[in-house]
Amino acid sequence: MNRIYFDHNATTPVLDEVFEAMVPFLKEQWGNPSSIHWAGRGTRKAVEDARERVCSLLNCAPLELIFTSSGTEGDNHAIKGLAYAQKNKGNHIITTKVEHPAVLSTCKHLQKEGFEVTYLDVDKDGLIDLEELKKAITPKTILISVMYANNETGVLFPIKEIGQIAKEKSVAFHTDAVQAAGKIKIDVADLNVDLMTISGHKLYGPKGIGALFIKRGTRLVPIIHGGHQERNRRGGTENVAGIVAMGKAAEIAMRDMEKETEHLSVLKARLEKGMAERVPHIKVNGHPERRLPNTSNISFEFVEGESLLLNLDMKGIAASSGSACTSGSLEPSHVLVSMGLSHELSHGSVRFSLGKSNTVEEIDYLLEIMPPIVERMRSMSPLYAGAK
Amino acid sequence: MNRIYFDHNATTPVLDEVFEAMVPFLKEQWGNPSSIHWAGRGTRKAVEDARERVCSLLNCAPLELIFTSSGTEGDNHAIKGLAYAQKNKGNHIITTKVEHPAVLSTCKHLQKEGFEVTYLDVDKDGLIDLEELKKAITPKTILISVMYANNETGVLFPIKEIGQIAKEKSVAFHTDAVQAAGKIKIDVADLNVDLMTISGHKLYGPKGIGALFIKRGTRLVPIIHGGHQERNRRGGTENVAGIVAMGKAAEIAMRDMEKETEHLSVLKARLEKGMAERVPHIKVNGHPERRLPNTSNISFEFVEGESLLLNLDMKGIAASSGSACTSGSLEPSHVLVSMGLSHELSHGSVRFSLGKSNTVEEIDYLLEIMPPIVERMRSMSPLYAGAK
Amino acid sequence: MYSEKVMDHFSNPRNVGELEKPSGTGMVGNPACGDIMKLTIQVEEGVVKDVKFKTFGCGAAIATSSMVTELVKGKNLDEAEKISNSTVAEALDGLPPVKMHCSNLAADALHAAIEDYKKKLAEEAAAK
Amino acid sequence: MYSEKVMDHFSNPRNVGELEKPSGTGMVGNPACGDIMKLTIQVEEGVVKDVKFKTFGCGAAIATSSMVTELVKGKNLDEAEKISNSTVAEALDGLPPVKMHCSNLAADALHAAIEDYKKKLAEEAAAK
Ligand SMILES: Cc1ncc(COP(=O)(O)O)c(C=O)c1O
Ligand SMILES: Cc1ncc(COP(=O)(O)O)c(C=O)c1O
Repeated sequence: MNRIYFDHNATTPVLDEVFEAMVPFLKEQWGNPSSIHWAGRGTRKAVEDARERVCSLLNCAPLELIFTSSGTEGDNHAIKGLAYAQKNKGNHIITTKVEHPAVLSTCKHLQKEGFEVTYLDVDKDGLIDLEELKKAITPKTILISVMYANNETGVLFPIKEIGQIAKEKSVAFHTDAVQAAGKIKIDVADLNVDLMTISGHKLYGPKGIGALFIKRGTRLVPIIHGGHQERNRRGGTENVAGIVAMGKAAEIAMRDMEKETEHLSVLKARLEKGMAERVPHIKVNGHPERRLPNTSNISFEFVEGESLLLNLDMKGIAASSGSACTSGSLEPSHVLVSMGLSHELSHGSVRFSLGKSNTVEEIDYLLEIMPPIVERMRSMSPLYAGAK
Repeated sequence: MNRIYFDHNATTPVLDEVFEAMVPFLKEQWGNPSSIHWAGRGTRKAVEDARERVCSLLNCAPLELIFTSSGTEGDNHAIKGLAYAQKNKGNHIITTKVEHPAVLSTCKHLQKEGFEVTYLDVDKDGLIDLEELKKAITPKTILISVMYANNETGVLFPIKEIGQIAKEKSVAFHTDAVQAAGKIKIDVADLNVDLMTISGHKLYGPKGIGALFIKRGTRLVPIIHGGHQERNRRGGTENVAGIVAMGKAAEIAMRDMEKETEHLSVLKARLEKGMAERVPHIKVNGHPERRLPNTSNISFEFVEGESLLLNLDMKGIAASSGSACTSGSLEPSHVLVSMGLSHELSHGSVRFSLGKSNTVEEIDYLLEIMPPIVERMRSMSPLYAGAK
Repeated sequence: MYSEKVMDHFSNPRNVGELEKPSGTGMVGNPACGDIMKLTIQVEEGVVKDVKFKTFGCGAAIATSSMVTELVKGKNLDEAEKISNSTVAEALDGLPPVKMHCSNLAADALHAAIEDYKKKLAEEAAAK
Repeated sequence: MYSEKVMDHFSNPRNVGELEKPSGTGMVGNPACGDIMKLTIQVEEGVVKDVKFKTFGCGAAIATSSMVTELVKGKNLDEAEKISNSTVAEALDGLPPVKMHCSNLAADALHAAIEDYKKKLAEEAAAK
């Protein structure tokens, strides 16, 4: 069976070039970067070279970037680290209702510790109201955390405008750019962002590596205390192979970005147009334009998402319903519910997230098999009868 | 030039078998273990298989083990997680003066937050006094954290006895077993340990992966909040390749342990005996028997450790002075100073930590080149003149 | 994630549909949970002669619905009432832990349908 | 970590030893820091004619000691006093940041030796 992968927002394959780049650091160059002897010297250099590559992707200075073990760790480090560092200044944090669990769970944890958190609503397009954001800021506000691109819908938030507001009010601004990095151009120098989280396995690097941009002068309380690594900002022997891989992945993302954006946009348009033509009663979720080039979140009325996914999987197609990280849960997507979708529509959504290797043929295959699958599942649905 | 690696406590090479085991999870099986489609199913199974392997090494149940990104993260998670979870019960933690920075920095951080920490002294052999430990326990004591094996000297702590004391007093017990795991037999079921940290790159796995044993019923506040991974105990997409590698490394460590212990003990005895015969004014640090089979920490009077290391490095020999993690620092080893060594002797120490691939010939080469190096450096030392 | 039996019932569900003139109808679940099941039964002389289901829900929901229709067909009402959600889950060689609750309500739907049938019987008897 | 120049001076240190009858002796550093330097100088007609060092310390400590002896040889005292720790570090193409402090005190040792020489001169003059 042909295997087609439309779940790049869950994770991406490791590119061959990336794999090749990391192999030497698993085979011959396995030294500890902190060692002063021959075994350590090469790996220290490799780590710093990789750091420069990732910095190029974000346009920041090497001193402003630390490596983490995941996007989730980065989000925790940024949010808790800032909250603890500034707790004497205030205890109020502003975020949105549609953040990734890495941000939401962290904020919920901080609430237990006495921090107050405002979760901004989103409109039907999945966007926040900047006036509401402004109104939410109080003298006690120390941090705004708004994601760059939503993982479920691909909706892009106005990061530059939010940064401007944060700057005017002298509030620190963190953005979870895990889904944006590598997919669209990011320039922290232009954005008034103080903290930005990214993750390796969403940009064709391996799992278990991420990075956090920490603008010069931003003080964070570390969440992993230990040795002097990462200039005392994160203890622990560096994941050298992972870091090198992330550097390579960042370099490739930069190199191929324009071409990829074009490629993905064409595929996505074909998918959405084709689906609308072939399957009645569907709804593409999220703002029509302000979305990542690769993400299509579609609700299929009257049917439940997981059963669609199982049907797709039986035909070799990998997609997801809600975020991969919550797919073990039965809750409807908090993102779609926040956008005002009914529970049925939220449960009936499928996220197609495209990537480098996807082709027009694959999209066409999906468009061919989807109508009968949806039709069959609808014929089994007690909700459908009434609608016909 | 022949390269000889005597720095296995800093990090170990990745074994070929381990590398081979992880390759598929970087090349074909890169799916997210949380995904329900074809791409995710295999990786979920691989993660759980690896977990069982690591559990076999420690003799615990799969539910009792989570994967982390390093030994340092594990130490932070165990200590902060327990402290925060039990802060209503008490605010007192007991540890030792000779812990790794991962434990010491974490404890120092907790002191800033209002926890009280007792740092137990060690004697000249590097061991704590169990009576002192007992006396240090108060009704406010919630955690004892004592390392299994010291990274600098290899000194082995009486974990079973400490666990017994902790159990009698109903205090949680954490042990940093990063240097012990894979080198000596560990059986948590026999030890009364509640929390145990281990790290992949110290047992011939890659950097960036570790594990934490959490005894059934021990509640910790997570340090990385996020998705439902690791049963809500640690968020973040799993480092699948790293986890698989750690599983393989654990399996090999179990398989080869007896043979390795024998091999290393022979080499270590040869090294220490030969060095004593050839170089005057030296001192082997740490308890004569209660030490890891692979670690020899030797002070060379009148000379400074780093300059010895540089000389060894020029001959292709990698060793270290103090711990690799603090080698960027100019402080004398806190471990040796705590054992009562003078500053000169602490600065003049070299740690030879042996491993699988080391040979008798390599030891003999070291024994051949060391005397002239030490002699030359002593001839340059203003401290030596008086001693002759 | 799912057993082979679950996948079999999911891909080839038995007794899909709705009886035209059912003796009883059971509808359980709610959209928030993501599962809604509608079961219609045909009872003759105290025996479940026919049964059909319609389900909005995940793989587990559909498979349990299908399985319960197989289990109940031909059983008398006493036996039918003894079928529980765990009977169904067991017949499917188990369900993932996360699916044990919300999506495992096919037996509830069956019991609701039987109740409905009994209520109708009682009403008919009262009307006579 | 270290520049080639540092490694050169470390592996082939210049002017190691102790002058038998030095005009001045400087000893700086302390064991806690891990660096102790002893510099002996021979001054003739206001010029540093000879100089030797002994150092207990890391690579940087030994290389800076060696470098300062090279820099100072043949210089008059005025010039010698102008040699600073950063002059030495620069002459070695720089030192790792962590080594800039503790291990970079060769110029201090030199200044201590010159001071010692001047003190002796003054004492001799006073004794006359
Ligand atoms: C005793 C001990 N604990 C903790 C650590 C930290 O482990 P990692 O390097 O995996 O963070 C080390 C290694 O440096 C160690 O030797
Ligand atoms: C928006 C967003 N933030 C954070 C994360 C967490 O990243 P990681 O899986 O590397 O922990 C993800 C991915 O799951 C994500 O999509």
